[in-house]
Amino acid sequence: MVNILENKLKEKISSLIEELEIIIGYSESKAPLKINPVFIKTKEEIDRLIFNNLCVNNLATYSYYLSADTKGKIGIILKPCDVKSIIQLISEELLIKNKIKTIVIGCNGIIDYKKINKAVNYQKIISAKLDENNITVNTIDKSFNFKLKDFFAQKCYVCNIYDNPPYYDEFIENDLKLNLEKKKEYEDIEEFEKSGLEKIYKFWEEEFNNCIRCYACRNICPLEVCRDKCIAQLDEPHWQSHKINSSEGKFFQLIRIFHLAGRCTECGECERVCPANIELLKLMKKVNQIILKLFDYRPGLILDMKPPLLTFKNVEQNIKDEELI
Amino acid sequence: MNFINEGSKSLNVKNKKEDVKIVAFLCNWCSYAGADAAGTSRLRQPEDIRIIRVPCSGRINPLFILKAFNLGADGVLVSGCHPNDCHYSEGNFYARRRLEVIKEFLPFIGIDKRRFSYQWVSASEAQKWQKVVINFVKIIKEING
Amino acid sequence: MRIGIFVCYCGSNIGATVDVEKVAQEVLKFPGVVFSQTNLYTCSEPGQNQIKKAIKEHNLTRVIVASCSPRVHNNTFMRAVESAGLNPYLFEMANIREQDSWIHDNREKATQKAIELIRMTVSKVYKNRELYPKYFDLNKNVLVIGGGIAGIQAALDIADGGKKVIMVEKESSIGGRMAQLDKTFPTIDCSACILSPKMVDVGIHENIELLTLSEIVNVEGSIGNFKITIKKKPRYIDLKNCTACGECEKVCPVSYTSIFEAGLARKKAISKMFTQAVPSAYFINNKGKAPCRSSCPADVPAQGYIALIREKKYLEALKLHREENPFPSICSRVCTHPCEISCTRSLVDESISIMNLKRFIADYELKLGEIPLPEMKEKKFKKVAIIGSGPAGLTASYYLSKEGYDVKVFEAFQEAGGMLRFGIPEYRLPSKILNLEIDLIKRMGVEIKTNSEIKNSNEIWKLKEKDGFDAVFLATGANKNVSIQLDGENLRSVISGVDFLRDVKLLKIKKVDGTVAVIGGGNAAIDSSRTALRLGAKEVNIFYRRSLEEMPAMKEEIKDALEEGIKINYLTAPVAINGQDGKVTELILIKNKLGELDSSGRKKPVPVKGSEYKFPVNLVILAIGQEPDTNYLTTGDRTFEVLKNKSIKLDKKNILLVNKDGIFAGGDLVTGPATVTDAIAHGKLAAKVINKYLEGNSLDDIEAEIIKEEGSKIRLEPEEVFTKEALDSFEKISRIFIEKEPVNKRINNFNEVVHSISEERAIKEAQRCLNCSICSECHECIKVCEANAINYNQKEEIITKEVGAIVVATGTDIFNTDVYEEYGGKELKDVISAIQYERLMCASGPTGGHIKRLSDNKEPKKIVFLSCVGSRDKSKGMSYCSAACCMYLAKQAILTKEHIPDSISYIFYTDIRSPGKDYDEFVMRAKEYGTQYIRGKVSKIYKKDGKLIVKGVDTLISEPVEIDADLVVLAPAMIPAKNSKQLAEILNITTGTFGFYTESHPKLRPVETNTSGIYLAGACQSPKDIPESVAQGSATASKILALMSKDKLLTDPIVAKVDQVRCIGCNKCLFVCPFNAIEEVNLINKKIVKVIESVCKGCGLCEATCPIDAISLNGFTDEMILEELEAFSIF
Amino acid sequence: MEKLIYIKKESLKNFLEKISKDYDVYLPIQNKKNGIINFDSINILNENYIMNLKEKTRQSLKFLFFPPYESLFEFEYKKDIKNPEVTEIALSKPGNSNLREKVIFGIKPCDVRGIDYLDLVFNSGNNKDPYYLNKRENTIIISIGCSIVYPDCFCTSIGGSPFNFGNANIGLLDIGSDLIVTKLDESEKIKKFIADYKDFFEKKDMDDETENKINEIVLQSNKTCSTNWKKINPENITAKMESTFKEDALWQEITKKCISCAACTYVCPTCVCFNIADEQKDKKGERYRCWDFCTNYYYTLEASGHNPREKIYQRYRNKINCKYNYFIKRNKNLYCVGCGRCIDVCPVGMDIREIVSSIISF
Repeated sequence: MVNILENKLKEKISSLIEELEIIIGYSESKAPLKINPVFIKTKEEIDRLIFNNLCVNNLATYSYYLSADTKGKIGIILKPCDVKSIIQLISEELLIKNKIKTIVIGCNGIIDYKKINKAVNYQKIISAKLDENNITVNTIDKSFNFKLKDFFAQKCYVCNIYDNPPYYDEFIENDLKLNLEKKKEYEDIEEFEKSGLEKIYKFWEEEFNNCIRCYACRNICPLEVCRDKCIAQLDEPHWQSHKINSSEGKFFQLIRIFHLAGRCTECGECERVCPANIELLKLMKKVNQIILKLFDYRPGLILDMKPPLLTFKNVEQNIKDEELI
Repeated sequence: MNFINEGSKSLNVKNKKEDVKIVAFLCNWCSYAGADAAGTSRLRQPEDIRIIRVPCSGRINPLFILKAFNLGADGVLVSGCHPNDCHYSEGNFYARRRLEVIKEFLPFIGIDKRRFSYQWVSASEAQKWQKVVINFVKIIKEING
Repeated sequence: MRIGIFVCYCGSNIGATVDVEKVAQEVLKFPGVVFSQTNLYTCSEPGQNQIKKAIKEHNLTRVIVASCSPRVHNNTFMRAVESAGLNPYLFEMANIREQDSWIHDNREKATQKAIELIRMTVSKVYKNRELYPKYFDLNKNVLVIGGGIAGIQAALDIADGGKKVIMVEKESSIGGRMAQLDKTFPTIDCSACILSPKMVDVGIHENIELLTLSEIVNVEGSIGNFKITIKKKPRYIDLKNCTACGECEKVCPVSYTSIFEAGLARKKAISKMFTQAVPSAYFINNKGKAPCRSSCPADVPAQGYIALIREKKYLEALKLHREENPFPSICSRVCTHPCEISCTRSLVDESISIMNLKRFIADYELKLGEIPLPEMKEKKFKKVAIIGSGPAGLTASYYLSKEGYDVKVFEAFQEAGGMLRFGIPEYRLPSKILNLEIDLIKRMGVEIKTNSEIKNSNEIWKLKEKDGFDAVFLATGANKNVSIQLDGENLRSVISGVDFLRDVKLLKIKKVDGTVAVIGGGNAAIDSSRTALRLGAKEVNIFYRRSLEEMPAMKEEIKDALEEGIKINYLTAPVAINGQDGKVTELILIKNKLGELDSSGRKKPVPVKGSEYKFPVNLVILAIGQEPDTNYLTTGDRTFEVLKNKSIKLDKKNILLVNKDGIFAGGDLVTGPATVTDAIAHGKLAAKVINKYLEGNSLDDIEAEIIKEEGSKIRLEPEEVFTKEALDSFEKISRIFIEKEPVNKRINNFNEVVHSISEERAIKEAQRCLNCSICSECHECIKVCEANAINYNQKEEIITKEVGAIVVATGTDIFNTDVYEEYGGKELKDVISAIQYERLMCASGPTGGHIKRLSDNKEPKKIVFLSCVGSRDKSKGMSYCSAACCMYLAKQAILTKEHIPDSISYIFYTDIRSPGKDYDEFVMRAKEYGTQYIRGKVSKIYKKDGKLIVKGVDTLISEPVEIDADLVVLAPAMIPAKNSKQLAEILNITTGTFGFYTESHPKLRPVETNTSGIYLAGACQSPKDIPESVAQGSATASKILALMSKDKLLTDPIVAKVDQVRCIGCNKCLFVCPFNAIEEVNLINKKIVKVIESVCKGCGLCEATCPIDAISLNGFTDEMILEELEAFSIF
Repeated sequence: MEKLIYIKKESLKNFLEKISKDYDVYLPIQNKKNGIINFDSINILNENYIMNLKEKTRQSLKFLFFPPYESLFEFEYKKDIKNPEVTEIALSKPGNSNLREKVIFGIKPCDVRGIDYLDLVFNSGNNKDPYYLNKRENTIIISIGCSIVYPDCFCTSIGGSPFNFGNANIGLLDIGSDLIVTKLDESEKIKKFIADYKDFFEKKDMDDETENKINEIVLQSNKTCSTNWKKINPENITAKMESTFKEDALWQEITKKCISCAACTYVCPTCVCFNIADEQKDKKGERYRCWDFCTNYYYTLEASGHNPREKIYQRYRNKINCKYNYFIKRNKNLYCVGCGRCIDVCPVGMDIREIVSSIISF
């Protein structure tokens, strides 16, 4: 089944490659459970392309910088959820619509390899094999067999665009559909909030103890086009210290959060790449939940709509002034 | 993992427990003028608030509020012109959105949202400003216990 | 860094609560502070001198004064610092009075707070940088928007000050509200008398350029350098030539309700707004092309000739018709009349019977004898060949001949007329009529060569190259039958509709026997059926594959055919034609049902299986369609390309050009089978284009001109002409009945079926016209205008102007009191608005200054005035006071007494507001005149025995009041002008809660807006009376003259600035900037932004938005605020 | 017959507990919550923090001796208000906090090699970094050879091996039941250490079985590791790096997917770039140093706004050259220990072996 989809993809790319200067896609990786982003320019390279449940990377990450460096049109292979990043970039005029060709593939869910890591008690996985419904992973001395449906990324359980992307230039339908028991959006956030202020404060303090400020979260984000000019590393103005510790790590995330408020499409890349396994997406989701509640806005769905914090209404239905008198 | 960080201890040492530190960002045209008017009318207020004058509530980067908390503020107060009355016509509309998002977000990082408040105080509302200050300081002191 | 700190005692204001000396000592401990001092009054002269002295003696590089609020003395100290040679932006203030000593009692804590406040200021001042203002040039022209009294006053004052003023007024005259008034309070002097000299001054002032009928569509730039785009609507009158003699007005057949007269009078489509109008010139109110005209392919001004019929100017009407279409007689009989279909009247009751009105004038002329020749231009000695004498060819020949060309028409048949002659039966278009109109063309000098078919392309080229024709127009129509692709199609007694009708005309067929079957649903099918019937057919059956709804034939024709006994079989199609001995015997038919829509937008017929049946028949007429016969184009040596649908391929569609060598084509040859009027339209267009071509214009230019002309037409849609309320208000009158020849008398001969209508009925029908576009373009005015001032060719213009400042003086509108149903709404005619009453009193008003009731023209004796209708009433209107009502009601009461000495006036008021010079005395005078002031609101007005019963409560004595009045005058609220919001958006100025423009400061900057360079005058800012408006006009003028007295403008350095290296061009600042002060620029192939310093107001929203701090606000940078925060956090 | 010194696996726990009485003991400890293994104090062991000797730690040993952030000194402005023109600055160095000797147990040979390289940077010739040395000195390093080699290991390719204990004080080999001591420092300190805990260092004669076992493990590990990548010759690679330096297209191609984060740098045992900053609040301030990374845009950003390494490929080229060129020229060694952490941690699948291979084959 997977091959049919990959063939469709390769066929589509062959028909497009002439008009595109470069195409970003997925290719095999030596590392188990992972894939490699690949940049192809010629017909010969098309065979390197793959698409399967491990294609977790959001390739939209490369769109902004690559479009600045290329003259021609860029093709990007995207999952329906990744397209949201492209929409967001276009809506903020950071990408020019006709410089990007979005080649969207219907998705039947992607594997969160951190979940698998946990399921094998964080033993190092040395090989893995994927089929339609199951995944077999081998550690140095054990073999595990898991049902895929338990290991999809969190976003897959609330996804409703897996076979109808909000925007695309080319759409390749996937015969396999995402077939998951849907979860309530922001369920995890609400659950977390119940633990109370003190516990929450402690939780983040501990999480950010692990932060080494490698900035992978920032640099992988498709929307953080400001990564090279980040204020977190600036001396003047001195928004934060260069120190590597919990409180600075946390403040760095707060900077990210408010630069992404109303923009983050919850692709989850920041959390995926964090070498310290910090639950970064939680913070992003909370802000998005607030944005949704206050402004009835979901980032990455409408091409010509500015993020809510870059606009306003004279009368805000959902904001009540606080009475202090 | 921070076992080996031997950095200097925090420079922030509070004098007494009952002292609270509150920073207030006030827009120049309405609220700062309102606070001035409260002064002119000799409206007594607690001593705990330090005002930073900004041209407009729209000038306030939401990160200032987080930064203030990070620096150990017990409370942060923002005040600007009433909606529709902004000296720059739109600044406070943007501010309202951003500040509301911050307010809603604070509990998620373990900060009591009552520690942050934004208010609309016009140049003529000296008494409102006084009440805002008194009540805000009271709330912060309550939270601090 | 060397910081000096001056701590002020402010007498005891600070010193009483704060230990000033201790503060001055403590602050010395801060790094960088090298000097501190206390002063009793730092702001005093000695205090300031101390600062200057210390700067010099201690070589200070930063100065802090800890004293009162920076809102009080910041500028004072900045000046002092500057005079000591230090950049004033290296100065900061710490507010230890308003925010410390005045609000605290605890000396210890207040002192500590003072120290901390200064510490925060010290940390900020570390980051202060030297700032310098910038200079830029300013344009000394001024735009004044609105020509009311405020705008007039501002414009005159500015113009007198020597600056150029461009005044833009949306109406045809300046004057505004004040021009509508009779007298003004409190002096009771005539409004027009004091206003018109000022208006005239505007008109003749050398520094004022007046643009009437104009509106602002765009404003770019900023103070000193605005770029204005103005849309100027056409007046259709040359201002230079018009002498305002008024002759045109007399002949104008159209009138409309005057807004200036508050709906109390009607004015002509060509008229002056009011007697003293400036510019003193007439104005044609032409809203565009009425629906009847815009739907006519030939652009015939139906509203125009209908208006002339109303005026009994029948021959003028025909002349007008022939300007666009030379065949009124023919068209009044055969046109498919889209004009009637789109007629706005159909939204009221039934459409105007336009075609029969046309028939009336055409027949009227025929009765008088031969058709008069049109005015012919001088011979141009250029030849045009026209191939085909159908409607397109004949029309082209008419207009080309009129232009002075030698036209020769080549016709293949023995008689001219094309489809008009051979395709339309005699009973619809008698040959006599056709001949008369063709005759006219011949009399004009057009040579029609019959029996001369052009057989191939060589012959066309020969005309052009050998026979000396300068242009060739191909108009050979579409007269070839389309095959139905059925077996038996070639049988005898199977004939096409086109051939049948032509053969009947040529008398080749004189009789039809037996049963006739006609296949098709178009006009040709109906025509063939009715002709067959008239030739003796026993039974005629039409078979049509769709239903009645889809049938393309005209509905009247179908009706007539059915009346005559013709059977129409819907949803039936032939599958075969059977014959015997080469002669048709029967049709095999199949039933259809309708399926989905096909490409033509009609439902597709789908055969029902097994529904076939036989139908015995003697003659089958196939009327299923025609196509152009293009054989002659595709044969020969230099052939012409033909498209798939058999129409000729055009090089330039818009100008009917086939070939750059002067060959054009039009009519059905281009469009495929279409209506007569379509062909006429093409003929007319061809004539126009060929004329331009032969005048030597390039084809590209011609095309551009035609496209532009087409695009500039304002086409009115029936639905947009009138509001629903207006449509409801028209009286319903049904359309005239058209007499026809009775069925039994017509089915055996070819007499014309439809009868002409009488003059009396024609006029009555013409009076039903609603004059959708107001001016009907009947051109009567042109005829009488001796000054040659009328110019229908004027087009809407887009004008751009550059100015340095803008005055907005757009005035107010009047609240619609209809929401007060208790006051009768629209029902009670004698409840009028104050502005209507003003017009009634005015000597130049609709009643000549006699106050009359609108219902019965009687002079009212008891008049009740209601103030605050819509003002000070949150529930139904506005909460604010409209400011002028109390005074003008007093004025109207006084004037009423003067007009009608035995009258009595009552004024219901909320509060009497008369706070102006001589105002209260004026109210007293009204009272002396016997005016009864009643404090209270009126709850109901209703009609009883010819009187208006006004019920209210006198709240002073708490008793109900009931007055039986003759007339009630309402004082409605003044509300923002209708388009003030849009203008605010264009100008980027703000409006307040109610929509009035917001001034910069309610007391101190009353005529400035928050957008520098844009000023306000008059009631657009808030309701106000004339004296206040004039005062504001002058105030604005003085502000602008002050601005203009500078050669360069200075910017406040507290503006945003962009770090060009850091900026990544994400444009987020640009999205949020409330002043459009940020623009995109390219810097070495990098897209970044730039701040327009003259526009930036320094709000800092951009800096709060920039994710990377690449933009920062001077004086309030993130760096400074973060430093202050850091300082704050030290405990 | 050779004498074999070994520690019984079952007594390992006791051994560690025992030495923690006299030393500060650091072990690879796995946080069960997020799975991350790092060197941490033995004192934090509990049900959530467990010792894990199998896999590599996320952070290398660098983390202990050259922490991400460390204070260098504190300062304070002092002014006499009678003479405000004069400001004195008082400095105070942070106290020497770790007087106790340390034992670091369970280090992989590649990390030992990493420490060797750090010593070359922070403790060679005149370049003695007191902050580093303060932590580095008085440390006993007990390394365990790699009986398990993972797919991202490649120490054999760059001159190391799974059992090359370098400058470790004690080298152990895990044969399942026991930890065989295969390397023992000659120093007095170690002699004393062995003597102090002689109860745990059991001795026996080498038998064939054990010898075979050892040989088999060593052979197997070496074999596995050497299949992970080819051998790199330090001299050849330097020349190759020089010759490809200006091939911008090549570098652009191989770094296209790099997002220029610091993940690889910060987990690298050898990367030592740091940044020094002053932070001042009112009168008091601090000078500290913290890690920096050369793939960072700010790394070479000049005050003018110009950046000589503006693009990612330029920065990444520097990173590779640093490890496979510049360091070799100074110290004859590749500046890479083949631990493969950078491969494991890279969010976009950059593999230093592939990068270097494509340069070699260019």
